[in-house]
Amino acid sequence: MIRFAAKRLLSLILSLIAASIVIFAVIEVIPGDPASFMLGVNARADTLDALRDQMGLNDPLPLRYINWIGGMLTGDFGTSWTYKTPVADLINDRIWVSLPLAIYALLLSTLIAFPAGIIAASRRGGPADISIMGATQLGVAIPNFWFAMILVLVFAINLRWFSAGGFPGWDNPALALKSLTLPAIALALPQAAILARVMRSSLLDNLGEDYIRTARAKGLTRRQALWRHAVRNALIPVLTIIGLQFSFLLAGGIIIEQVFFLPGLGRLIFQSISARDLIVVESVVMLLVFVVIVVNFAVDLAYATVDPRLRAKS
Amino acid sequence: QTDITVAIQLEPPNLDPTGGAAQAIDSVLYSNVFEGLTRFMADGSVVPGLAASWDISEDGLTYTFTLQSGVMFHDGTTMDAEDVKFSLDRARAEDSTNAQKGLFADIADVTVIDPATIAVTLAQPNGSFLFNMAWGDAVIVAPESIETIASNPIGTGAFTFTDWVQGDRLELTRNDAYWGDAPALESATFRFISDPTAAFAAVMAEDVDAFVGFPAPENLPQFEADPRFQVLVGNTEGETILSMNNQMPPFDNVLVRQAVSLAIDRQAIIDGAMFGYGTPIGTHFAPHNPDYVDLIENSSHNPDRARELLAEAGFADGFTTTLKLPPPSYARRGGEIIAAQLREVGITAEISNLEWAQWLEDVFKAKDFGMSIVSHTEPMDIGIYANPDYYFQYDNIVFQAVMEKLNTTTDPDMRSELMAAAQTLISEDYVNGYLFQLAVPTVAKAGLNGLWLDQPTAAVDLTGVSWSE
Amino acid sequence: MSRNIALGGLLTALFTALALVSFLYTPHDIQTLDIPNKLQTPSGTNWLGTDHFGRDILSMIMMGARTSIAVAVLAVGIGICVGVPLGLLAAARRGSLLDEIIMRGNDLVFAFPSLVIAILITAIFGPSAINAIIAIGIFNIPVFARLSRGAALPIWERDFILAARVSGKSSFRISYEHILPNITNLMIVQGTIQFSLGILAEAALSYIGLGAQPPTASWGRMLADAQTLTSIAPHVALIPGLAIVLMVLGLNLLGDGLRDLLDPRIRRARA
Amino acid sequence: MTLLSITNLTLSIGETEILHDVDLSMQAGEIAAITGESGSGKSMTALSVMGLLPNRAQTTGTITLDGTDILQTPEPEMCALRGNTMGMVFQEPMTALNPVQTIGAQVAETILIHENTTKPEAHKRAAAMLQKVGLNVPPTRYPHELSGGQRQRVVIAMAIALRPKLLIADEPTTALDVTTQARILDLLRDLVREFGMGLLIITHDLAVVADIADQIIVMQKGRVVEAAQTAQLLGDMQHPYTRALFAASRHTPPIPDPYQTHTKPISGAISAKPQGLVVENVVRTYDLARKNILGPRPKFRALNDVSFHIAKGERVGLVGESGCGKSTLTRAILGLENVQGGAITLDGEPVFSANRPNLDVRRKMQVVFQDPYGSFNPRHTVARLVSEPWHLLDTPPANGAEHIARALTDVGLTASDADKYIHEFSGGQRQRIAIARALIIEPELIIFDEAVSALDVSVRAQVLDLIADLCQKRDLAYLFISHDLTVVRSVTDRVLVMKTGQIVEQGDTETVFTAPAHPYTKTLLAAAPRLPDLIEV
Ligand SMILES: Nc1ncnc2c1ncn2[C@@H]1O[C@H](COP(=O)(O)OP(=O)(O)OP(=O)(O)O)[C@@H](O)[C@H]1O
Ligand SMILES: Nc1ncnc2c1ncn2[C@@H]1O[C@H](COP(=O)(O)OP(=O)(O)OP(=O)(O)O)[C@@H](O)[C@H]1O
Ligand SMILES: [Mg+2]
Ligand SMILES: [Mg+2]
Repeated sequence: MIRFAAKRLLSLILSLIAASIVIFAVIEVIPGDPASFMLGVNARADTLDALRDQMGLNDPLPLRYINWIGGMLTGDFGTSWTYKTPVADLINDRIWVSLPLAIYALLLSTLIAFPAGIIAASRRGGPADISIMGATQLGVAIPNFWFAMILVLVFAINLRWFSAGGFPGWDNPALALKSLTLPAIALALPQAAILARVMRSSLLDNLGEDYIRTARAKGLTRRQALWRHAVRNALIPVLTIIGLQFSFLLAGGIIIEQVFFLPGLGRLIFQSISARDLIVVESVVMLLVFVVIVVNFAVDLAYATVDPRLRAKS
Repeated sequence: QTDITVAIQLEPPNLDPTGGAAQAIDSVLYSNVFEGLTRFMADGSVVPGLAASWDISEDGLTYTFTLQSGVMFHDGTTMDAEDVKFSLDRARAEDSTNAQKGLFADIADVTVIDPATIAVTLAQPNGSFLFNMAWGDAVIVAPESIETIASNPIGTGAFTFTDWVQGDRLELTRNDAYWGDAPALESATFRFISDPTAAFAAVMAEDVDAFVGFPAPENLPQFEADPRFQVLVGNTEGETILSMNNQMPPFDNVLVRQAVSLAIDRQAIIDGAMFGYGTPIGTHFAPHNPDYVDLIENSSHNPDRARELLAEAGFADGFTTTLKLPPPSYARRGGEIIAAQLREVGITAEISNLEWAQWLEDVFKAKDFGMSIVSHTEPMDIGIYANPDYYFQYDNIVFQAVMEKLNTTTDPDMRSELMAAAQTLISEDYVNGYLFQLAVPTVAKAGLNGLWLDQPTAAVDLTGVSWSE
Repeated sequence: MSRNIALGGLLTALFTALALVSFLYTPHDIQTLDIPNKLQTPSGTNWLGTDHFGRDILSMIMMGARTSIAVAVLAVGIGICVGVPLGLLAAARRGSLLDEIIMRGNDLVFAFPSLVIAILITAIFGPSAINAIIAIGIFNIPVFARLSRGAALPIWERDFILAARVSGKSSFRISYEHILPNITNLMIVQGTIQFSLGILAEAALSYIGLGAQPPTASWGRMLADAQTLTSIAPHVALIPGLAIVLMVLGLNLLGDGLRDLLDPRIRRARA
Repeated sequence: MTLLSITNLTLSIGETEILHDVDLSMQAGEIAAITGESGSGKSMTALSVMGLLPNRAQTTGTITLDGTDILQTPEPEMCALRGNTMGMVFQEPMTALNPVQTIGAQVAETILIHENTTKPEAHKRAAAMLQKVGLNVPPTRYPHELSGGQRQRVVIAMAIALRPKLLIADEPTTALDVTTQARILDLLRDLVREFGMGLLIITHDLAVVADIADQIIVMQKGRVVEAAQTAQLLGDMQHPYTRALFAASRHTPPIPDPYQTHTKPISGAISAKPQGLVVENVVRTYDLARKNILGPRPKFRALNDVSFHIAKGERVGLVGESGCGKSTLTRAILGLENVQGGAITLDGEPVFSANRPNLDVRRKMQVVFQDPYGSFNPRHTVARLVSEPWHLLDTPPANGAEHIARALTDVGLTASDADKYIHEFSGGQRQRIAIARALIIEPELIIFDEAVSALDVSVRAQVLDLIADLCQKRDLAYLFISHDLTVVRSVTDRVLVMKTGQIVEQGDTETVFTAPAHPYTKTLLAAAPRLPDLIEV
């Protein structure tokens, strides 16, 4: 197990290095001069150059890469070119919107998907299965931004149960959660649909396995065999999807954060891209990639805990 | 109720009005947190600010300001002539990053006479010096707080800055030590909502008390019909133009520019892009300005004539060019409409939508464009036509001479005449397609008083805002 | 099962037909604007009403179908044309350094948040349908590479591959002659699914203004243009939204149906 | 006392009737064996007793187990019976266990489900039961850490943990080695005697049946065609199908005598180049995963100093247990993989040279694989499949269709089969096609790698006859690999015995079989079940 973890850790670090090089290389390609953006339409050339120097834009590339990585390792993500505040502070502010939102949405999606998938699989072909599968087809097909628009229209504008957007901060947790509810639903439903489908098909795969027949021959009821044997084994692929979804939810909220004007990471990155605030883009993308890679690592470890075969394979 | 939540579209990238160009900085901080020697009023007039009064020397070169007494910065330090000198010198310094350095270009010297008096000497007479000093870029800052001004603005205004949650909101509280009349509001929150749908939802759900510069004109009739809300549609200094690259063929040919101007139907653009909000213009000048000359007739819609002109210019079969559009909806929607109208006369305009950063890079700096649409929101900015390096690259010695003259003229009648001449020149040269004066719709809850109707400068001045009982 | 194919095929065929017909005929010209006639509700002349520029929504939907389908097909095409050969190569050289590099490369692409990268790409190279295709296509590559490698590996273990090797065929020839035909079903099924994801992705990119540029019609941009009009003219926002949902639904049903039809053993998890 | 009685059991799934009027009865303490060819309904009968039929199954008739009418018993009570009164062991030990639970927990589950005991208590009893079935590994192991035979013991422990009255075993040893099979069968027999339970064993291996069963039940196409006490049935078979089945099992193909065939075995230095296949001191190692990240990769020797030769026209058998390296050897001979030591030559030419297979040599060799389903690309026509080895020739023969037709008729198919696809053929026909493919370039040497192991007895007999027939007609040398000693004995002149990568004994087939020299050969022969010599029918 430790060897397995160590091996995965090594590949994690290699991935991170590769990713950071790719990110840095891509970001350097972006045309557009942050200095001229910051100073605006009527800025003069000498002013621009002064600012560029001040921002370190005139340094050679490798030096800039090393500075960037070195800074990140010590928690210094640099200073935002537009906000002029430390990027670390920006990320710290935003992550407290995006992270709870992602967790909230993931919880919702899991809470919906698990029962739905299990019911559908255990009543395969029945009316419950058919209607759940129909609902998931719709869930997958509806663009989440459109769904978000409809949610706002119904629950914020017409019924006025929720605010239309924005985030009041964590001073009042109940209020904060309330303001994250509509976005979480908009994010969660399509994910829940996908998850329910994966859960169902994974369960069906496992229900068709020989060891389920063995369990039944031992005297387990259908339900016992489902819960004690199939569900746990079915969780393995479901875990991957949950891992992927978490990363997606953390970053993929961009459009949803836009619709609900939430000050989250997604909107930060969107604004930073339009503002050519490359240092923020770099850092946030790196952070997201870091999260994805670490989540994958965690999923791998979780796999190995759930499935002893993987531990042995390494 | 003594608090207010005001939404605006754009978030300031930082909070230093003397170091950044973004209008949003002024929207939030102008007059609320920072003040200058003079200031704009809601009607665009320039009145005393931190300077209680001033004397102008005979030759028009020396301005001696007497400062308000008892003015303190929010950090408790006093505001005196040294601070004014610091601010002006900093703005005009060699390495200054002030976005409007030109405002200070004529200043030759700043001398502190005593803590309450300061003299500013100009290199040449400048008719708009007091006007210039009212700009947000010319506010008075203190050397003690200048290091952190971008994130912690310390000014002299009626509100102090308390908190900024980047990407979401900025909070102000009343400054109890304010030197002037105390504002009615105790606290104010600015929220930044750029997405039109979100803006509509936020107002409808009453998440915000007012939205200044509401981005979706199509929703205004609904608010007007709703007794919960009031809608104020004011003027801005924003001349929205279809800019053309005057150095790039075929736009270097005045016939082509005229053809383009005649091919476009302003009213359709105002109706289609702005849902009827906006005043048509025929030159680069704000219609509400007393010196405005109505020159719309020069470029009234006439596609047949436009085709003739094109043929005359040697483009009987039309031509293909680019139309690069920045993000605001007037540009994006207007661009689609203009492209369709130009197609009618045989011109193919290939649209590309750009983010502001890209627009600045491609269009403004590199001048790599055929046409673009943008609103020029700086007050009284016809002077840009005198700069041949300005992005649309209009180079006319006659016009430049007129502007030169205007800058050194202080006699009001003479100035009016010169300004009329300037307006006519650029109108008849069809430098750009002049579309409309941008309207700023403000949607507010009924019962809210004192918001500015017009936008002589980008500012959401809350000092006079109050709730009726 | 066949119900899935029937309904999915019908919807897909409907939108494909709309897209194809739009080359020859649309009820109205969407190039010319008729602003006084804007935001009309459905009527005899404009079956689905008009948008904020007075354009015929049905014609816009037809032209939009063309864009959506073209973008999605090309993006999936990129994914297949690059991903499948990569996957087959990795499978043919399984266990080698090359395999490792290809698979780690895939993982790396997967680690990037796709929407963010798509935004970044369009931000770098300017928004356009072509760049949207590239942005979506890039993320299709690892999907097909991984899938085809995964599907090819067990086939490599089959005896008929050994028989082909005994006949002296090279691993490239075997990949092309034996492996590829045996994974096409799977690729078709996955292709349908990626196709539907491509439609959604195009809509999302266009919705934030980074997809096809005007005057090219696009469902996502129709939605974006209409979103402030939901309370004035709901049909303007509803119709493109429904078009997206129905097209994606159709493709997914078709994909599911094909999966059941072509290979009941594939019950690959959908992500 | 009658333990189990099935009367008039008819079973249909959907529209198809699968079992027709099945009658069967067995006593407590008795071992009854159901046999019959694949698809005859053996498993369905067993599953009916367990009440574990597929969802759409419809049954009529009665099944009485120890006085309980199974078909009338509601599901909850069936659950109480399963594992408690009756237990079942399935064929595939590799997949029958939940991979993510320890073996101890899985055995304990049987106890916990039915009895009101504490967990530790159940685990203690489970451990004891694992001991009982002769499994000497800790109960905390996971299934993947065990060999096939060990896993089958776990499954048995699970099934008998509560000492059921009836144990059903569906092909419990088919997936196992002969030696392991013998041990498992011994175990089952001992348990039956000890616990006094009834054992219903399903197997298509008649030797096993004859060896273990008290009563034999023969099924064909969903019917019981014959059922009798073993001695009685072996002595006097009533039904022609039964007779055919036993005849096929004991079938010896008419292989011509080696010294009557066309070529003589090589005699040392007649020619400068050695003729035929020569395998000299071959070593094949596999790299295993690193034990620690920076350490060297450990090696596994799958072939260890293997030497033998096959002369032209010689028919050599290779026997050995699963995993001993037979397939590895096949791949090495075919030059599909390089070897780490030694040399393999055919007619003096190396099979693998300069990092690539030597195609000139390959032209003289072909192979027939075990799996008649997996050896063909399902998307190609038979003509294309059969002609695939022509890829080895510089120019395919001009009259290709004729060659293909001849190859097909040679193996007993018709020329018109060339346009069909592989799914249109039965398992036996597929194996004929495989042989046709091997013959099409007229190789000197054919390798049969478990080529008949997957076939039903009757089909196997036909394929063996075909091989014998081809030997009559051609100058054919082959290496016949199988774990089935009887078959090897019947078709080879010389035999090699392989154990963990080494040839432990080789010699004349009859000599090795009658007087084995190596202890391992002896064990192997002892373990192989043999059909008793019967009165000729
Ligand atoms: N789930 C099912 N649905 C429909 N038909 C089935 C199903 N399972 C088995 N059958 C059919 O029932 C018949 C009997 O199958 P069964 O598994 O009992 O054969 P068997 O004698 O055990 O064969 P083998 O020796 O190959 O295991 C076969 O024709 C098979 O095709
Ligand atoms: N690619 C490989 N890497 C590592 N070990 C391998 C590999 N292939 C085979 N082995 C090991 O080599 C040994 C011989 O394998 P081989 O497949 O030749 O056995 P076999 O005698 O053909 O068995 P069977 O009768 O089951 O087909 C086995 O222990 C197997 O686990
Ligand atoms: Mg202006
Ligand atoms: Mg069976």
